[in-house]
Amino acid sequence: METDLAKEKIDWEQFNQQRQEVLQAWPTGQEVDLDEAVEYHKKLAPYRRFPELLKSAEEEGRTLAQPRAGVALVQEQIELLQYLEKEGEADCLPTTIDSYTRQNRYSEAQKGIDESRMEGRSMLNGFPALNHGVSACREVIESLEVPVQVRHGTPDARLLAEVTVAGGFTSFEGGGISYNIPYAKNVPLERSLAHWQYIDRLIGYYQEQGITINREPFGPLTGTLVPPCISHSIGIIESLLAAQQGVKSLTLGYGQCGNLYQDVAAIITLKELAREYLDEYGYKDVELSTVFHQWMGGFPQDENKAFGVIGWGAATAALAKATKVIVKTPHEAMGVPTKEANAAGIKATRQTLNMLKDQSLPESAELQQEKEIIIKEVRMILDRVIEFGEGNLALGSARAFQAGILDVPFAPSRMNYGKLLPARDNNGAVRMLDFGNLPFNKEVIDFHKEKIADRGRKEGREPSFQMVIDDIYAIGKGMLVGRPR
Amino acid sequence: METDLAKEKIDWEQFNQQRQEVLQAWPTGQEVDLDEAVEYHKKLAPYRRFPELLKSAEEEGRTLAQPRAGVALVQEQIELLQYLEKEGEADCLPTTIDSYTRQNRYSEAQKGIDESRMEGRSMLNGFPALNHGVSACREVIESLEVPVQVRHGTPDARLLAEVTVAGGFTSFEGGGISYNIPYAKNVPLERSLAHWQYIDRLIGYYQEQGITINREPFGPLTGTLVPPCISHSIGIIESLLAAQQGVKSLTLGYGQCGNLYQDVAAIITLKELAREYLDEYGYKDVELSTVFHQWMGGFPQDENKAFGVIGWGAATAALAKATKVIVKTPHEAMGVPTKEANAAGIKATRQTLNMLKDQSLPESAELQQEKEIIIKEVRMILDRVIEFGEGNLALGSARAFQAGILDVPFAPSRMNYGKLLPARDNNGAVRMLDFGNLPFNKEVIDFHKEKIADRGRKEGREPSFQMVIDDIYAIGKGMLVGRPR
Amino acid sequence: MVKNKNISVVLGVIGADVHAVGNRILHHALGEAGFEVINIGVMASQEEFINAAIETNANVIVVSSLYGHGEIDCRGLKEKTVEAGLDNVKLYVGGNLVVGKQDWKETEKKFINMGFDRAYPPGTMPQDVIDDINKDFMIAQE
Amino acid sequence: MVKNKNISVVLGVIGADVHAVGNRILHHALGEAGFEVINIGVMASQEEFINAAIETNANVIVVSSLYGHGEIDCRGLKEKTVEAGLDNVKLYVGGNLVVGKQDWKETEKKFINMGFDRAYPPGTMPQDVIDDINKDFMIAQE
Ligand code: B12
Ligand code: B12
Repeated sequence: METDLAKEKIDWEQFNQQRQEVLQAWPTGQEVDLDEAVEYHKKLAPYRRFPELLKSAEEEGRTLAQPRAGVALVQEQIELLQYLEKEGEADCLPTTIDSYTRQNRYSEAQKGIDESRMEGRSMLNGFPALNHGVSACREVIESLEVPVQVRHGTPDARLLAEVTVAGGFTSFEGGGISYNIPYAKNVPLERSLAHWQYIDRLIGYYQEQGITINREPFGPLTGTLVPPCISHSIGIIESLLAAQQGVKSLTLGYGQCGNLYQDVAAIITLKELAREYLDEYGYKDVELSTVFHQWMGGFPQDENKAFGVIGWGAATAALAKATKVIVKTPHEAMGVPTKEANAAGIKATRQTLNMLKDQSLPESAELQQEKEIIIKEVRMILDRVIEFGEGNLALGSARAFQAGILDVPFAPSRMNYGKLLPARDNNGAVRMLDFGNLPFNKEVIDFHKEKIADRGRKEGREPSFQMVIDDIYAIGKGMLVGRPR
Repeated sequence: METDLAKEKIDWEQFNQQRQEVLQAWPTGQEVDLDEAVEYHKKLAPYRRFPELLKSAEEEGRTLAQPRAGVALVQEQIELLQYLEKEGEADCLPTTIDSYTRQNRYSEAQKGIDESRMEGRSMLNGFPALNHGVSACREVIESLEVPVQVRHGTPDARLLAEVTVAGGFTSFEGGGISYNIPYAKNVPLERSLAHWQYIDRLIGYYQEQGITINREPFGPLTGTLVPPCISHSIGIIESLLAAQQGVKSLTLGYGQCGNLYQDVAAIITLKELAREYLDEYGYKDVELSTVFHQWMGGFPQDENKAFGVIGWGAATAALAKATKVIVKTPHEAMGVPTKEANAAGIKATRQTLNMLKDQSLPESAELQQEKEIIIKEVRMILDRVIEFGEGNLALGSARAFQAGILDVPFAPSRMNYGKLLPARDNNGAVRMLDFGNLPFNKEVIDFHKEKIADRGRKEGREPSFQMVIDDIYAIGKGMLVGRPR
Repeated sequence: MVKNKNISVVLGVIGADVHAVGNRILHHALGEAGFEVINIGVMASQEEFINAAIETNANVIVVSSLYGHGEIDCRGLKEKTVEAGLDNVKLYVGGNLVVGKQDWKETEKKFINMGFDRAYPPGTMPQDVIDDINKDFMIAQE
Repeated sequence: MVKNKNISVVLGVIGADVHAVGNRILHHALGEAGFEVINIGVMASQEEFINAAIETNANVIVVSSLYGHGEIDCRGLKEKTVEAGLDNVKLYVGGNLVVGKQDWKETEKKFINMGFDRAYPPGTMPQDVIDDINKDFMIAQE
C-alpha cells in the first residue's frame, strides 16, 4: 500500500491508467471529457472563478463570506444558492455534498434522491453532485454570478472531483488527512493520501492547460477544541502535497477556537508558515489565501445565542484579516438550516465584516506570544513528519499518525493515535492537557501545563477529563470556558 | 437664573421649600413620603438593589446586560420585565419612561394611558411611571428578582425622581446636561442643571439615611458620532455635580463609536479620568462603574444585520470590561421592540459577553495612542469649564456651552453651540472635521485633521459635510465608514 | 436644480419628538435639490407647522415623527390646514410613525385616512421625497 | 451506582455518520453511571448493533444519529431486533434525527412508529437517558 504514495508529480500515463478505473465507478463518470472540460473552463466568466476572487480579496485585504449549503435535488439546489447569493449577500458559494456520496455509497444517495422527489423535501444532508452528473453541475454553476466550491468530507473523492471540476466548480475542498481522520473510521491514511494525490494531479492537469482550480485543505478537522498547531501542520502537509501535483491556488483553513489572540495568531502564522514551507520546497508561485471557520463545535440551541457565536466568529475573522470566513447559521444546533436561516447567518456576518473591514488587531505582547508558540509547535511537528517520510512526505504523514506525532482530538478514525486531549486555559485559549505522543520539547510542554494548571487553580480543581467535557459543552451552554457547575 | 445653581450641597431647608412645589405638579406627588420611602428601601432585598449589583460586577470584572423597555400600562410593564428577566436572561432591568412624561406633559401621558387601555396595545413609547404613582412602581419592583433603573431623557425630572425612587427604583439615569442637550429644544441649561441638582440632593438625602441610590449620567448624548472627549467631559461634570449633592454610586456612560481601539480606550479613560477628578475634588468614597451603550445611531433595518451590530457592541463591551452594557434589539431601526425582539438582543449579547468574559484587550501602541488623545482632550475641555465656573462648576458648564467650549454634535437644543462636526477616520474612529470652539491646542487639532485628511486621500475626496452624512447612514447601510458611493 | 426654487417646503418634527439627525439631513437634501426649505426643527406643534406654511406660502408640509407618538400627534393636522385655508398644500409624513414594528400597509392606510397625501415607511431616503414633490408638482427631471 | 452494573447498553452512531464527540461523552457518562457499555462507535450498521446486542446479552440499544439521515438509516432496525429474538431489548434513539429543524413532536412520532421505545430531541443530556434506563428497569434511585 505504502508504495502507492507518490513523492513527486505523478506521471500522466500512470495517472491515466488509474483514471479509467475511477470513471467506471458510477455511470456519470462517463460524462467526463477532460479536453471538453478544459474548453468549458476557458469560457467560464472570471467572476465565476474562485482563484481570481480569492486573489483579489487577498490583495484588497477584505474578507469574503461563504455559507455551507446542499440539498438533494438540482432545481432546489439552484434556488437555494440563488437565494443565498441575492438575499443572503454571500460573496462566494458552496455546494455541500451529502454523506452517502462522501462514503461512496452512490446507490444510497440515489435512494435519497428518489425519496426526496417523493416526499417533496430533501431527505439528504447535502447535494449528491456525482449522481446528478456533469451537466447538472454546470446548470448550477451557470445559474449563479459568484464562484462555487465543492465542500464535502470524502476520503476517496476521485470521481467526485472528476465530475464536479468538469462540471465547472472552481474550488475543491479536502485533503488526504483532513477528509479522512475526521470523516472516516476504517480508511487507511496511505489510501486516502494516494486518492488525494490523484485529485491534486487532476487539478495539476487543468493547471497545465492554463486552468487554475483552487484547493482548500479542511482546517477545522473535528471542529472540537483542535489546537492550532495540529490543524496548521496538517494544512501545510496537504498544501505541500497538492503543490507537488501542480496545484497553484491554495486556501488554508482554521477553525475558530474562541480566544481572540490565539485565533488571530493562528490565521497570521498559518499563512506565514505555509508560505515558508512552500517556498522552501520550491513552490514560490503558489497563491495562498486563508479561510477562517466560525466555531465548528457544538452550538447553542437558542437562535439568538447562536447569533452571538456567529458574530464573534465574524469579528475575529475580520480582525485577523482572513481571506474568507465560513459562516454558521442560527439553526446550527438543530439541523441543516433553511435557506432563510442560512441567509441570516451570512447577513449578520457581512454586517460585522463590513464594520471591521478597516480594523485589525495590532501587535501586542499577547499576540506575539501566541504566534511564537504556534510557530514552535508546528515546526517541531513538521520537522518530525518530514524526517519520518525519508523524502516522501505523504508516507511520512501516514507514519506520523501511526506514531502519534500527529494526533487529532475526538477523531473517529482508527488511524488516529487518539491520545491527545485538549482543554481551555483560563482565558479560553485551547491548550493541551494530554500531549499523547506529540514531539514537543520541555518548553512547549511546560507552557501548556502551566496554562492549564493556572485554570485549575482558579477553578479549584485538578485538570481532568471532566474539564474537557465541560469545555465541549461550554459554547452550547453559553460560555467559552467550561467552568465547574 | 444663574444664581440658582448651587456650588455646594444644597441646604436641606431650602431644598424642602422647593420640594413642596415640586410635589404639587401632579396628584401622585402626594403619595411620596420620604421617611416611609427610606424604610421601604431598608427592607428591599439586596438583590433588588442596583448599587450592590454594580459593585459586585465591578469587583468580579464581569459585564452586566441591561435592555431598554417600557410600555404604557402597569401589568404589561410587569409582564414585559419578567419576560426579559426570565426568558431574556437580563442581569438588570430598566423602566424606560414615555416621551410625554419626559416633557412634563402629564395629561398627554394620561391620554396615552387611556388610549392604550382602549386600543389594547401600548400607544406610548415608554412607561409613564409618574402618572402611575408610587405603589404602582413598587408593584413593578417587587415583581422582579433583579434591580430596576429609571431610564428616560427628562430635563426636569424632579417629580419623576421623587415618585420613582420612593417607588423602589434603585438607579436613576440622566443629568442636567445629558438629559437636556439631546432631549430638549428650549430648556436653558441653568434650569436643567438646577433641576438635576435637586435630584442629586434628593438622592443625597437617601444616602444620609443609609440608602445608596445609583446615578448614571447619560453617556451617548445624541448617539450619533459623538467623540469620546465630549461625552467624557459631560459625564465627569455630571458626576462631580452629583457627588457634590451627596451621591455615592455613579455609573459613567459611553456610546459605542465602532472602532475597537477607540471604544476600549474610551471606557478605560472614562473611569480613570472620572476617578481622578472625583478624588481631586475630595469625593474619594464615591463608587464608580461604567456603562457601554451598543451603537446608538441609526441601525440597519434587516434584523440579521442588526444582530451583527449588536454582537460587535457586546464584544467591545466585554473586551473593554465595561461594568454594564445597554443592549439594542433587532427591531431597532423599525420601532419599539416586541418583548421577543428585546430578549433576542439580550441573549445574543449575553452569549458574546460570556464567551469574552475571560478576555480583554491588552496594551498596544494603538490603544495607548487612543487613550492619550482622549485624556488630553478631556483635560483641555474640563480645565476651561472649571475656569469658566469661577468656583461654580454648574455655572461653568452653562457658560461653556454658550461659548462652544462644550458642543454636542446634532443636538436639537438651542443651548448647544452646534458647530462641532464629527467624521470617521480611515479606520472608523470618530474624529472632528470642524472643532467649533473646542479649546484644543494645535497638537490635538493637527491630529484630527491629519486623520480625516488621510481618509479623504484614500477616498479621493475633500472632507466635507457629505462625508458626515455618509457616516451617519453608514451603519444602517451595513458599513462603518461611509465611503463615497 | 434651479427650477425647484419656486417650491417651498415646511419641514419639522412633530410633537415632543427631539430626533434631530434625520431633520438635519432632510433639510440639507431638500435644499441641495433646489427647494426653498423652512425648517421649524424638532418639537414642533401642529400650530407651528400651519403658521410656517401660511407665512411662507408653502407648497408642501413635510412632517417627521420618529419617536412613536406620530399617531396621537398628527391627529387633526389635516383639519387644521383646511381651516387655515391651506387646502392645496400637500401633506407628507414619514419616519417611525407608530409604536413598534408594525405592518406598513396598515400604518400607511391610517395616515392616509387622517388626510395625509403621502406617508413613508421607516428609513425612506430623502431622494424619494424629492422625487415625489417633483411628481406632485409635475417638474420635469433633467 | 454499582447496582447498575448488571444492565448492559450497546451504544453506537448509525449509518454513514461520523459524529464522534457525543458518542465519546455518552460512553463516559453511561460508564460513570455504572452501566456496562458496549460502544460500537461511529458508522455502525444495523447488523453491528444487533450482533453486539446478541453477543453481550444487552438490555438497551442506544442509537445515535446526528447527521440527518437517521430516518433512512433506522428503518427496519426494530424488525431486525425482533427477528433476532431481541424483543425485550429496549431501543432508544437520539441526536439530530432528521434533516433540518423540524417539529419535534412529529419526529418523535415517526421514530416511535418505527418501533423505538424512546426518542430524544437534539441536545438531550446524558443524564436523561441514564434516568430513563433506570426507570425502564425500575432501579431505585439513591
Ligand atoms: C462537530 C460537528 C461536526 C464535525 C464532527 C467531527 C467528528 N467526527 O466527530 C465535522 C465537522 C467533521 C462534521 C461533519 C458533518 N456534519 Co456535523 N456537526 C458538528 C456539530 C457542530 C457539533 C456536534 C458535536 O460534537 N456536538 C457536541 C456533542 C457533545 O453533542 P451531540 O453530538 O449533539 O451529542 C450529544 C446529544 O445529542 C446526545 N445524544 C446523542 N445521541 C444520543 C442518543 C440518545 C438515545 C440520547 C438520549 C442522547 C443522544 O448526547 C450527546 C452527548 O451530550 C453539530 C451541530 C451542533 N450540535 O452544534 C453539526 C451537525 C450534527 N452536523 C451536521 C452535518 C450535516 C454534517 C455533515 C453532513 C457536513 C456538513 N453539512 O457540514 C458532515 C457529516 C459527516 C458524516 N458523515 O457524518 C448537521 C446535521 C444536520 C441535521 N441533522 O439536519 C449538524 C446538526 C449541523 C447543521 N445544523 O447542519 N460535523
Ligand atoms: C439616534 C436616536 C435617538 C437619539 C436622538 C438624538 C437626537 N436628538 O437627534 C436619542 C438617544 C436622544 C434618542 C431618544 C429617544 N428615542 Co430614539 N432613536 C435614535 C435612532 C437610533 C436613530 C435615529 C437617527 O438619527 N437616524 C438617522 C437619520 C438620518 O434617520 P431618521 O431619523 O430615520 O430620518 C431619516 C428617515 O426616517 C427619513 N424621514 C424622516 N422623516 C421623514 C418624513 C418624510 C415625509 C419622509 C419622506 C422621510 C422622512 O429621512 C431622514 C433622513 O434620511 C432610532 C432608531 C434607528 N433609526 O436606528 C431611534 C428611535 C427613533 N428612537 C426611539 C425612541 C422610542 C426614543 C426615545 C423615546 C427613548 C428610547 N426609548 O430610547 C427617546 C425619545 C426622545 C424624544 N422625546 O423624542 C424609537 C422610536 C420607536 C417607535 N417609533 O416605535 C426608535 C425607532 C428606536 C426603537 N426601535 O425603539 N433616540
